[in-house]
Amino acid sequence: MTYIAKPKFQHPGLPKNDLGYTRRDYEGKISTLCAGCGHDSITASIIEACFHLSIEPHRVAKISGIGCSSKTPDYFLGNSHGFNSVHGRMPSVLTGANLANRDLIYLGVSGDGDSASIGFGQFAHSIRRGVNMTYIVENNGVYGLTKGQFSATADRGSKSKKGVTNADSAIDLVAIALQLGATFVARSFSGDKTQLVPMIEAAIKHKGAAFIDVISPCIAFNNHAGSTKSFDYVREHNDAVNRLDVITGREPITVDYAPGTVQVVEQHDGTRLALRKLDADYDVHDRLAAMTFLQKHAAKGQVVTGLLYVDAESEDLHDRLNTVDAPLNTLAAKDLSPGSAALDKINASLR
Amino acid sequence: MTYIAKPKFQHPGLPKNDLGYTRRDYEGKISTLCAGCGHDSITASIIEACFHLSIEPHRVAKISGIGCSSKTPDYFLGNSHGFNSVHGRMPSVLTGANLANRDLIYLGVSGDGDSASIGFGQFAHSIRRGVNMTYIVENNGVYGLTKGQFSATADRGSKSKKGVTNADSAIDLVAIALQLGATFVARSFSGDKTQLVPMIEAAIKHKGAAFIDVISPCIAFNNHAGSTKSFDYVREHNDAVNRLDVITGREPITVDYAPGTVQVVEQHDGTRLALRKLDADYDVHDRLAAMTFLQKHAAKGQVVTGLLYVDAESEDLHDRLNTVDAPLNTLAAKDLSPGSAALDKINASLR
Amino acid sequence: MSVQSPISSVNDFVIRFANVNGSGSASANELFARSILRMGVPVSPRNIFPSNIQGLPTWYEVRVTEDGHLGARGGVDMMVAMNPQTWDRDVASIEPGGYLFYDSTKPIPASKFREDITVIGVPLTAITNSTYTDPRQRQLFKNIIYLGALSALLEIDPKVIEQLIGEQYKTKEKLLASNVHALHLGRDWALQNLKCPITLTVKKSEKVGDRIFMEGNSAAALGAVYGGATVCAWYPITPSSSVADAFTAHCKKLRHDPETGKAKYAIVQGEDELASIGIVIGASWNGARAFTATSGPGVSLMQEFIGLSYFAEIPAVIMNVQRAGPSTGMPTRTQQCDVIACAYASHGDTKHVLLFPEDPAEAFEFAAQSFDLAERLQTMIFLMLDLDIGMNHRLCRPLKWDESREYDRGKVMTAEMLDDGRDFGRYLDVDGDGIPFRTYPGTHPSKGSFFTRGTSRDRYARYSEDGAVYADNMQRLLRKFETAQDLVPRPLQANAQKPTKYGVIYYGSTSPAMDEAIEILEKRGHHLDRLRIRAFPFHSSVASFVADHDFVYVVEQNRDAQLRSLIVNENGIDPVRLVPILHYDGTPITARFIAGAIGDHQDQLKVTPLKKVKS
Amino acid sequence: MSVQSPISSVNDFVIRFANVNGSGSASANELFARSILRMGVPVSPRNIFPSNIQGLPTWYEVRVTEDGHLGARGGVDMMVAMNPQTWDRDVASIEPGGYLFYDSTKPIPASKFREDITVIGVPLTAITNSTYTDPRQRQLFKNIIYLGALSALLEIDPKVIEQLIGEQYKTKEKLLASNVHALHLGRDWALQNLKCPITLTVKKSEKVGDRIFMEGNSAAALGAVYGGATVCAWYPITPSSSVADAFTAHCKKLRHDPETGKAKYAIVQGEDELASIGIVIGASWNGARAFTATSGPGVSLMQEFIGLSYFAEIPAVIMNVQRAGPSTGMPTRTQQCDVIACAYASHGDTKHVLLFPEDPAEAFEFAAQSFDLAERLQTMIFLMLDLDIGMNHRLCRPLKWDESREYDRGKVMTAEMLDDGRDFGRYLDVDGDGIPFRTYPGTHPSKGSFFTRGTSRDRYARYSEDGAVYADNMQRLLRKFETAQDLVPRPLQANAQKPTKYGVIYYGSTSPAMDEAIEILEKRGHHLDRLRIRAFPFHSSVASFVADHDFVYVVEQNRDAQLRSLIVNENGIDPVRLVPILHYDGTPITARFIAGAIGDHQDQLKVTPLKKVKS
Ligand SMILES: Cc1ncc(C[n+]2csc(CCOP(=O)(O)OP(=O)(O)O)c2C)c(N)n1
Ligand SMILES: Cc1ncc(C[n+]2csc(CCOP(=O)(O)OP(=O)(O)O)c2C)c(N)n1
Ligand code: SF4
Ligand code: SF4
Ligand SMILES: [Mg+2]
Ligand SMILES: [Mg+2]
Repeated sequence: MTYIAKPKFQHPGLPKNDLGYTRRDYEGKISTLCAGCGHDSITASIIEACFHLSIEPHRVAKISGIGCSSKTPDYFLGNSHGFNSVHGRMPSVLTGANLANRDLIYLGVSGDGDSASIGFGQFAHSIRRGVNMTYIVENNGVYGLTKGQFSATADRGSKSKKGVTNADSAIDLVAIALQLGATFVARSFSGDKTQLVPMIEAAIKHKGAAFIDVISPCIAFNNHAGSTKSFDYVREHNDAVNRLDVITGREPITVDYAPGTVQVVEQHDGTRLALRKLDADYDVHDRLAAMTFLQKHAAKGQVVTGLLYVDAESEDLHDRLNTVDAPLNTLAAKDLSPGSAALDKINASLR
Repeated sequence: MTYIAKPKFQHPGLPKNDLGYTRRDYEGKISTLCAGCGHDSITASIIEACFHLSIEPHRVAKISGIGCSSKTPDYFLGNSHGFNSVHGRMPSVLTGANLANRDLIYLGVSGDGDSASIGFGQFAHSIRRGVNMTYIVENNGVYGLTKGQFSATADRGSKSKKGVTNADSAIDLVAIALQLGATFVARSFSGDKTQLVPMIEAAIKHKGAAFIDVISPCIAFNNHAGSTKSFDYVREHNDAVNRLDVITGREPITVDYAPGTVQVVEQHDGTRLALRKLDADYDVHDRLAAMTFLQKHAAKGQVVTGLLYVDAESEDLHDRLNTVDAPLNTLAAKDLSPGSAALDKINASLR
Repeated sequence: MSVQSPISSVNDFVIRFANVNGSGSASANELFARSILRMGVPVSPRNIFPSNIQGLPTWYEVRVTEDGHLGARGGVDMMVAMNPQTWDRDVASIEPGGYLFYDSTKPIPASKFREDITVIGVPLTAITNSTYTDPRQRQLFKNIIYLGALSALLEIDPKVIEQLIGEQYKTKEKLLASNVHALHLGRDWALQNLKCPITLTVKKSEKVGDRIFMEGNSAAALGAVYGGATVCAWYPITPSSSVADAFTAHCKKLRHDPETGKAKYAIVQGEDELASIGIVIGASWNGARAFTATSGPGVSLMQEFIGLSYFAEIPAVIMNVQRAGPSTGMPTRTQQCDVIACAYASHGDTKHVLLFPEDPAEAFEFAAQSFDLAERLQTMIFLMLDLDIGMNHRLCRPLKWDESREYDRGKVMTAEMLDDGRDFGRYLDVDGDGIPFRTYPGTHPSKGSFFTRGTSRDRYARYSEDGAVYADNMQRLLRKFETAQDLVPRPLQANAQKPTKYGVIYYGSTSPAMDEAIEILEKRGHHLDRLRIRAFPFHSSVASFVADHDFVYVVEQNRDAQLRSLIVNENGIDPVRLVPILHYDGTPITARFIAGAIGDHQDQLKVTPLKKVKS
Repeated sequence: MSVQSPISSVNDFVIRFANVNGSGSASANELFARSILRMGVPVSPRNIFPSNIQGLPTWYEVRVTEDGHLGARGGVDMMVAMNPQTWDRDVASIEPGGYLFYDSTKPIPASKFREDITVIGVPLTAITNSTYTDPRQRQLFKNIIYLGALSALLEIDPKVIEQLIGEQYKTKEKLLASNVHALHLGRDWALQNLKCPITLTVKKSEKVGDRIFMEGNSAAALGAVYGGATVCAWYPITPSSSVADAFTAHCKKLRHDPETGKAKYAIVQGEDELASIGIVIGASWNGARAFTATSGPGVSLMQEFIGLSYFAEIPAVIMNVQRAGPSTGMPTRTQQCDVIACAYASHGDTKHVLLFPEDPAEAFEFAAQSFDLAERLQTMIFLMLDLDIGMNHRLCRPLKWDESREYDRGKVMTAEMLDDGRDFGRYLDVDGDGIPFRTYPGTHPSKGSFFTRGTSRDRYARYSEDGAVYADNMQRLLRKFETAQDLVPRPLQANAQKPTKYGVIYYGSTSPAMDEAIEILEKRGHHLDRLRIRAFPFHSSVASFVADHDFVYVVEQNRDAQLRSLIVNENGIDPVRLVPILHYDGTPITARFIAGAIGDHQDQLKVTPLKKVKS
């Protein structure tokens, strides 16, 4: 963190995206997180992904809970509305926001304490409901903002900075998301922008509940030996199943892939996900296999990353509720009030 | 339910268990549930299991949340203390009770609304912590007490009595319990006492978090065609992986089992679980295989029952916390107050 | 029969049905009430049901009241004792000179009756079983048979009942016929075997007028439909679940796009109350009108979010259908016991707006208005219903809707306004009323966005931990609350026939009992001016009303005189001037209770010097 | 230098360190405070820190106060300005005639200083960098270097500092030496280059006496250890987390069985506040002494369980370390703003016991006592701490423990008593004090068991939805609450030197500022009797105190005059007699503020007729 105000001036030569925006247009306030915090890298990846997708910056709603991670929406997309709500309740707030206006893009940012401890119920139920959102957990295995207590994603047997060993079983949010019917499930590492950026893009383009668990080391409280969420540990144990390219335009896939190494997934809006397989047997459409794969590798201490599961035919909560196309928040009295004649009928039926 | 008071008189010829108690000594108040409610059968199985295990009836603490299911602890073990606490919070109340006195047996009774909806977080975290308890969910897929709304265990696509189709993904508590590190995981059916009774016995004898999901049809609101929690549906789709015999004494296993068909598990206190395999390949010690098996069968619409996983080497929260052997609630001032000399030292260190 | 002469009354008595729940009696009993209504005679029915599903005692009480006294009266003039479990209690509760109606199929020992009542036995089981064989049919038709018998005894027009049955089974010819048959089975038996009518009778009248008969929960839900609520998130809890049920039903009928069939609303059953209120807050933040319905335990769970609504200034509506507390309390009993819990909900310095409808008509109006208020004030609005008006049918004036009414969406800055160069500070008090402007997410590419948080920020929603900035904001919130005083429904005053030094304040479902109590008190020579409070914060007329009287009684259905505390606390009134009249056993308050308590106090006043009166 | 003559004072000034958090300044600053203390001069330090981990402004303020005024004073006599981010603000906050101490390595334009203060530049970075190369070392030792310089300027005995460093690094020889070295680097530079001492100096004194220097949270945790708490369940939240941290640390030292090494306690970090309080309630129900520590948002989330504790009569202790609300509020700022939220916590009619310790010593005592009270009264006890006393070191009397003290486990029926044929009704008021007997689970094979519920039940804990039974129980709970009045710590009264018609009520961390304000007011000619409230429900002496005075000021650190509301509401006092004095910007209240507000009001009183005074 630095206290020098960011200059407003934009270099005219900065690269622009399809809508004519530069990366700067996707930035937010200056981060107040610790220098080197993994969360700041995720912020950078979100900015990159939105820039690359040519999203209108103000058409995103950024919603978070409470924690260092949940502060980050203030640090990207400065022209979007953000909501730093209450601890563990981002999913419900996001669900409501989504119901009010189906036309915005919903980005839910949370921490592992926020989503796996206090918010485990809301995490689970928002996913079950198929809320159309990109749900990112910035997972550092600790409560950063309250100074380093274990969260529920801390692995059993891992050690805190103070030397305490965690005795409780860890919650693997990816495994749970798969179990609960998420239609897009991925894991990445804050230190791996090449993997993370297209993953966020793909999630944004996904219709339904897209969940990304991003291991994001906490420099201040969980980056020591004995931690399984440190930069070193994750780098050493990272096992990526695939690499992703997101192709949004109509143009054919031009990148050359060796035959049999790529799985192409077309999502609702035509976006194609080109998945370069790193693990030859891995099929992103097989939920059960994904779960088994995860378990097996977790047992070996490996951190499986990549796009782990995607259902291209997914539907979202609006589909399930059969809501009108117009955002509910645009409907006026004439659309909503059934009028006095209808009321007279109701009165008559109540006599 | 009948309003005729239960006669106090006990027939002298009633069978007695090792402690000299009859089944009557394990009964409670008269049920006020609907005639035919699945929960009443579970009550009967609990009574049977406790009788059979020769548990001292008053050495059990019965803890529940709120719901029809959560009312049942009033209907068994009338000489035990019971606590019908608040909706969805049985697990935390039980955890606290267990910490206060490690010498009692803890029976947590909950509903699917209680544990999978409002209480999903507490369910998960009590299991992660390895609280020594028998956690029974009386799972009918609906909120009985509030008149038949879907709960989170209702299967996607199943129909309510009013004809509404459930659009949300179901939560399979057994799958989640496995995922979260429960050391004893089982499923049964309220209509199958032969399966359920020994399962409860085994769970009580288990050290650590023992979870039993009991499908328990709601006669009033979820026993129609289109429901996947009706008596008919469960009978038709029940796929039992094994049958259990619990052997508590020191005597050798006398029952004759065909070779290779039985897996014997010895728990901490010497209790042996003899598992007659119905599915030849099923190994109760393989958590990962259990999860895969479950998923596969669930995908086929089957309801897998039986003892699905057990870790005979399990430890409990007291082990993890290294608490003294004496129940904490028996410690007096002399055990707990460090005394004035120690305080003087502390004062000195603060100058 | 009895020495006591039987109570004799036309169109003014209380009849109570004692049943077992799950036995199908509810619809027969409701038919009974409706048939009297159709004869033009006001009735006020109340369901007294247990917190379980089947097999426990339940009662249905109908007050037949030509004079239109819709409050609970207390006492029973005729008991229809269908539940052996509660026989003794039920028989004991009959007023001297009252009637006991029972199933005489099995002989009941004489000791089980009373001398001072008239006993009417009808062999209901025998009649039923001789006609029906199917057990479920037997159970259901027995209820219709007693209804038939009662129609003969009380002179209820059978045509009216037949017509109601006809409306109910419009498309189910067969059911219609068999119900009518059962009705006459009972009716004919009574006409042939009993002295009909008895001294309690129903006579056609014109007193119902154009009034409608509706449950408050359904009315509130309809108010939400008319008021433009598009998002409803809820979690089942008695006695509020029927708000969401009704909202669903109303929306299904009234809120689908005729062309596409699509829904102009979204209803989500949350996984708990925290999720429900979170969804509501998220939706409201994003510019939709949203609400939840809950009861005490839900309000407790929502406290953190309620504080967020207050501080981050997010509009939201909670319909709190109050039941007896504290804790789980008595879920199927009524109280007004969450006044403090809602008014000062959440930790820290907070105050919230409460609306107190008296009946379904007002529940409808206030529900619709609550969304205007929530958006105008950008804060939480509590619609304070209770089980008594929420889950019982109550006669009330017909619902009205002004066709030209637009929603007041409050201060929302649009893209145009931003482009016009209007200064946007999310927490800037531009008009001196404490209410700032907000923008909806997605409004403008480069202006008007802000970061919402429940924590430290300045007038421009920028993060700040500065003490002065914080205090400034907290003071503005107080100003906003003052503004609310003049926006919420005003108290209604009704003066005694003679000038008086005494007043009474009351609110919500207490209304009909209060009106009736005033009549009783006037007969006893006690005159009181009345003020019905309809909202918190209190309009200045509340303080004036208190100032204008020596003593003011505050009638409430809770133990701790919660509204009285609010009046004292918010208006700086000497508590000694406010005499609490408290009813809190979970039954609806009665005119008898109020008149008794106030009357006794007034009588005492005459002998006790002012100073010594203990509040 | 300055035209203004420099402030001159021995042992009575305020020095403030402006730093960046995460820079390691905290321990150097604490060393500074401790060294003065070791010289026998009372100090009162306060940490003003942001709600983040690293890189934002943080301040450490030390009031050096021979007279023992431990409240915040307001104003700064010397600013140690180490944070360029806040330079302007920091410089502006210095009292005229005060000192500015800064790092003069880089030149700073003259416009950045003030004319009316004395500026002392020390090239800290230059000194540091010329000695150390490792960046972390540079960061840490710079702090020690300024400490050294200050010791020269203020005449702090370097031996004392060395000794403190020695105690800190007892086993770390090398660190010890290098710290001492850094200290002298700074000290020597100052002695050689500056005029030492300045006009603010520290002189050895005897005023500290045997007092100890402790944080309230740690003291409360130690109270829980002595009070016999065996189960602690908590969830991290500022400013309460250090209660659990301290309980853990104390228990590790004091509560392991010497033979087996096993723990005579169980501490669980819950997954949230609902779990924490659930664990506490479960443990207490089962006969252990249990507590949680939390802050506002946690209290909000616990509301439902708090109602259960009230109604099902489960003992429990919540230590609420208050921070600025509402909503997330300002987590690192102090207030007394949860008084209402705790006193009337949960829906329905509820009332809870609150204890208000003034300092760490009382936090220790009340914490220990809270478990006796919880078990005696079988209800929730709130220990109302706040950030100011919870997270700051405060000088206080040494902690005391009576060796013979036994725990009051309240009314617990044992197996023996049951066998003796004692009638056990869980909710039976056997002694007229409203407190029933309970049994622990597992007590007796056939007697004394009962089913606990938060809902309808009779005196024998049998299910009942009967109105009379319900009301009877609710009345007993009121009786129990009356009993509590005489069991909780009494208010302490201190009378003015002259008889006076005016009084002041205050509580908790306001104490030292109040005491000092009284002195100021007396100098101004205003005499006030003081009553320090230490608990709710209020002892009868509170009402008498108000009755004995024309006006009573109620000094609080919240916006809505929450304690005043409780006094009015529970004691039926005319609110006009209680004048609220409210401080709520998140900073600790000061004597200057109190004396100013009360003084102004008193001055006005002399001209304004009594009636017109608006509260
Ligand atoms: C109801 C409530 N309880 C506790 C807190 C205190 N709190 C703030 S952030 C936090 C933990 C955040 O951890 P995590 O979500 O992992 O985020 P991180 O800081 O690690 O990114 C807690 C417990 C709170 N704000 N609200
Ligand atoms: C906080 C809270 N919310 C809602 C309720 C209302 N409620 C009582 S029981 C119940 C659902 C019970 O469902 P389940 O646990 O499945 O039990 P079942 O009745 O089906 O056995 C609900 C929502 C409550 N008691 N408390
Ligand atoms: S404490 Fe940890 S999570 Fe928080 S900002 Fe610092 S490094 Fe990041
Ligand atoms: S409603 Fe359903 S769950 Fe409840 S008692 Fe009846 S059958 Fe059982
Ligand atoms: Mg974290
Ligand atoms: Mg259920």
